[in-house]
Amino acid sequence: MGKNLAIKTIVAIGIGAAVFVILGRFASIPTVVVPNTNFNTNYAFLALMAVVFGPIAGGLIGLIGHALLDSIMWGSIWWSWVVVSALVGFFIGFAAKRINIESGEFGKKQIISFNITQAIVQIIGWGLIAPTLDILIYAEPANKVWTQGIVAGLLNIVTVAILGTILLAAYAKTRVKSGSLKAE
Amino acid sequence: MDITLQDVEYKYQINTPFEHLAIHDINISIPEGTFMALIGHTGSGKSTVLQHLNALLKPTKGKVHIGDRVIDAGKKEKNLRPIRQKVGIVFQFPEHQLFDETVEKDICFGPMNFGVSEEEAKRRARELIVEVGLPEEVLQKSPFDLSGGQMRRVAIAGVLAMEPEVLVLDEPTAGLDPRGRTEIMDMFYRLHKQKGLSTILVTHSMEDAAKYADEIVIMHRGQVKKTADPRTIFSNPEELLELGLDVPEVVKFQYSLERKMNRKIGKTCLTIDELSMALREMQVRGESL
Amino acid sequence: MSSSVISINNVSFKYEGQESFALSDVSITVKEGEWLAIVGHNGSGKSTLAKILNGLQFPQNGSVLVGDIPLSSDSVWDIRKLVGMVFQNPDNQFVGATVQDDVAFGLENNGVPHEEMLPRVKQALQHVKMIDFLDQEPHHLSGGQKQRVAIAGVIALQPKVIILDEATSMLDPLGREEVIKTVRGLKDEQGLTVISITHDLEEAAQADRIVVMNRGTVYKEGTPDEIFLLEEELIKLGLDIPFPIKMAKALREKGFEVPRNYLTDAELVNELWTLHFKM
Amino acid sequence: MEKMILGRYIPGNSILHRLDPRSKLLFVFGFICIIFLANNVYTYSLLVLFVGLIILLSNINLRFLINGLKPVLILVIFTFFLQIFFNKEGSVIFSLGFVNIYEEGLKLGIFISLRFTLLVFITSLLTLTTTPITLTDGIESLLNPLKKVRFPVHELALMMSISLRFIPTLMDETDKIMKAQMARGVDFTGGPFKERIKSVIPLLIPLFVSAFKRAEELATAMEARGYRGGEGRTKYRLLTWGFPDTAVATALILLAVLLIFLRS
Ligand SMILES: Nc1ncnc2c1ncn2[C@@H]1O[C@H](COP(=O)(O)OP(=O)(O)OP(=O)(O)O)[C@@H](O)[C@H]1O
Ligand SMILES: Nc1ncnc2c1ncn2[C@@H]1O[C@H](COP(=O)(O)OP(=O)(O)OP(=O)(O)O)[C@@H](O)[C@H]1O
Ligand SMILES: [Mg+2]
Ligand SMILES: [Mg+2]
Repeated sequence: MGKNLAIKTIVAIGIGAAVFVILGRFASIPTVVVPNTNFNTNYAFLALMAVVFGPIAGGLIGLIGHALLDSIMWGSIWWSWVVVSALVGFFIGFAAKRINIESGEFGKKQIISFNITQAIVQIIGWGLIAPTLDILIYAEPANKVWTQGIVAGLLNIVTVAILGTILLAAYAKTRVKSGSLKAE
Repeated sequence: MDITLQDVEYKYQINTPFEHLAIHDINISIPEGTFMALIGHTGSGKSTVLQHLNALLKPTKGKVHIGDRVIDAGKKEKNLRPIRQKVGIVFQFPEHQLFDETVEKDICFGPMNFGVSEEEAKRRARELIVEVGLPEEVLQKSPFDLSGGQMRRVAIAGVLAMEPEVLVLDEPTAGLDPRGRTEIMDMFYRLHKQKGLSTILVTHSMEDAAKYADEIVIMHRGQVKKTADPRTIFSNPEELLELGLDVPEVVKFQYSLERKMNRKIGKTCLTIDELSMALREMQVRGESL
Repeated sequence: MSSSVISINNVSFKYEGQESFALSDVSITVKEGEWLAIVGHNGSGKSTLAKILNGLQFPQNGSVLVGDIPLSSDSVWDIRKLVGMVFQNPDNQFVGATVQDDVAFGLENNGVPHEEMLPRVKQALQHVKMIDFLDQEPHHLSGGQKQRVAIAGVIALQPKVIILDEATSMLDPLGREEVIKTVRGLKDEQGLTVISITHDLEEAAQADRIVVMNRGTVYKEGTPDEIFLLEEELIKLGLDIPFPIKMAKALREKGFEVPRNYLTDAELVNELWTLHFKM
Repeated sequence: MEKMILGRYIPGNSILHRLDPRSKLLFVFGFICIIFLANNVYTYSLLVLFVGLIILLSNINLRFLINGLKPVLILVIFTFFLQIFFNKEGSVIFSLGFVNIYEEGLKLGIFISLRFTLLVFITSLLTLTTTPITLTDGIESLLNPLKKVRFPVHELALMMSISLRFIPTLMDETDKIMKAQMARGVDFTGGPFKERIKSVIPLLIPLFVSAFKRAEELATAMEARGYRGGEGRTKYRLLTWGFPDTAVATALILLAVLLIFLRS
């Protein structure tokens, strides 16, 4: 895979990770119901990038973005969740190969397919993998991490379902008429 | 609607190690119907002042009177929407704020946020798209399919659609080609005259400041250095050059001619016509011999 | 000033999926050591031309010769060493984390040995007067400073030609002046050839030669004196004319005798003085 | 919007600051592994002593470190009480009505909270004494052997540095877009949930468009400057492994041996 990464993809991943950090830092919508939980808009962005640039980009944006976000916000990195962000990006990108967003078509079928994918990927990621890693790496108490994982997972699924879908639909529209987003 | 800034100070990131005093002791009064230009070099605090005009920033000291509202340092303000509607801001590179599916929806976004009906908003969009110099067909296109200059016009229409009473412009023509620049500035001037819009323009172009403004405010290191009408401001080129600012080409020309002739032509001329006329008069009076 | 560094012969280019040609049948010769200004309305093909000179796009028809190397996918890396580019947006071309890292980026790409890199980075930064900012991060620099770092990044590679694609259009007047002064200095000291794409007519007036582009073709080519004789024609093309020419025109209308056009204030002032106001 | 401190690096010239990033990274990684060896009073005391010494060497104000601990403090306390209430081994040492606190529970509670705190301290020290870009260099250099299995090490490092480079730029951009939309009547801070979701769209789309455009322009600029992947590239920044770095590695091994010796 080494040499096959085009400059454009490398740059898109770098800048994508930066956007992931900024959204995570400044554009989280707190849920009123459960204190200290957020709708993380950055996962909607991650889903979009994964669909547009593919699984490798999705995985790396999740990995680098989340690791940077952690180290900027807390000074240390919570690896178990970083790994899951990477997996979520990767698998959404992987499954989205069938959506073919570049064709400009993003109708009911694609919306359903996208949302089923993201829901499955995220519930496994946040509900299963993250807690397991937490227990393994940090020796955290089990019942706590499961609840945490499932709440976070559900929130992210909802966020991606609403915002991710809107973003993808908007992106698809720009693909129909002209060749690129660039309008100079 | 009158706007007055009274002893305004603003510190970015106040009470942190990164606290930064951007402007202080600012007193500016903008009576209804004024065309005011704000000049000053990079970092002098122009944009910071602008953002006080519709309460995007609240002063850390002093008061801002906007119509009958008072934004007072330290007091919590609720419901700023009416202010935001009455004072429209066109930011630098406003095309970066476009986001909606079609040009029409994007123009309607502002007014509809302020409770205008969809129908009325669409009517305004149709009217304004022509006003900013684009064909009506553009309304149904995606804003991202337009050229940079066209996007700029759409974004401007989006601000005008809120029907503000005061229009604030932060370098609205940066990056355009000469023709685009003149067209857009002429449009703002027309609106100012026709609708009596108060207009506050931040610009690096001394030509524009001289051509359009009734009053010029010079900012320097976060303070107001001088406030006066264009002729007064530009009749002292040395002072401006000292502040790292320019003067209009005509003024510069007159200045070097005067130095060459070693005498004054009379008043400071702000347009080519004025200057050539003054020179003609001088010649007729036989001062040239 | 005689031999040519770049010659473009009958070049045509069309972007993929686009109907019209962005460039059609363009031929231009750039002489060694000259300052060539390219002007033209938005979308006239200036940036496309610049990209072709640097091998970022390949023409569908025609040929490009840099020095004596014909542009091809094999020679493109050598050509990029000879032809450096500075782009419009200062933020979107700064690659390194600090000033010195950014200047070194081009050297690293070209496999310059470490020991050689250190002096070359320092020298380049000295030339653009940014040596005191070695460890600064880009977001602490002004637009003009970032553009000067970009220029340092280009000259560190010791190119023959530097292309400025509207490199000053996002800067304030002071920043603009800094950048132009820097490039002028480099041109004089090192015999660099400069191709400057610009909307700024005052800047174009200072060039040795001007090429006016219109809808993908070369509309006219000549010295500033020749080009600004076009007056009204230029305005029709969406361009402008420099102040001294406008002033001379107004004076003529008022009945002054101004025999020819001048490109600088000083010349016109002198002329007026000698012809009309000398006592 | 506040400006954030990237990577929370605090400039300084302590021994820790001057160490090669590779030795620091290896140390942190090794420390995370061997911390799990500790399981009694002796081993934990040893660790506390060791970390205390490092903090002294770093010349970093303790306040910064404690600040770094704040976000995870709730977690630490929570873990502590969980252990206390749910671990029912050993003898009861304390009884509060119907809640009994057992010896083992208290011990484990203290140990685990301690482990947590030490981990946070050590990782914080790394980011506090190393600039993000040096850290990136270190990671690239450490991962270098992976190039043999065609893992894109250089590309990964490049992505990280582009990311770090663009965070401040994009943050300013976010601020500008938010202000522009606020001027058009968007309220980002309050309102019911549905409104808030709706309010993010006018922020997200322009941000995405801009990121996309930047990516395109940056890629073009990099290509114009002769970038063609990691092959044949030389490096401007060289890392030098010195005596102190070897000393750090030795200290870590010594610590591991001592821990194995002292653990029960
Ligand atoms: N978000 C911010 N955080 C901290 N400091 C800021 C911020 N925005 C501006 N400043 C600082 O405040 C001062 C005034 O900035 P301002 O943007 O008002 O200047 P300006 O006159 O508009 O400049 P320009 O001509 O470059 O637009 C500058 O020193 C600037 O660095
Ligand atoms: N990446 C692209 N894909 C498709 N068409 C493009 C692309 N870039 C430019 N064009 C088209 O090619 C033509 C020439 O564009 P170019 O950017 O060279 O003009 P320019 O003279 O540099 O304009 P400006 O003054 O706005 O920078 C235009 O019609 C433009 O729409
Ligand atoms: Mg400003
Ligand atoms: Mg261009």
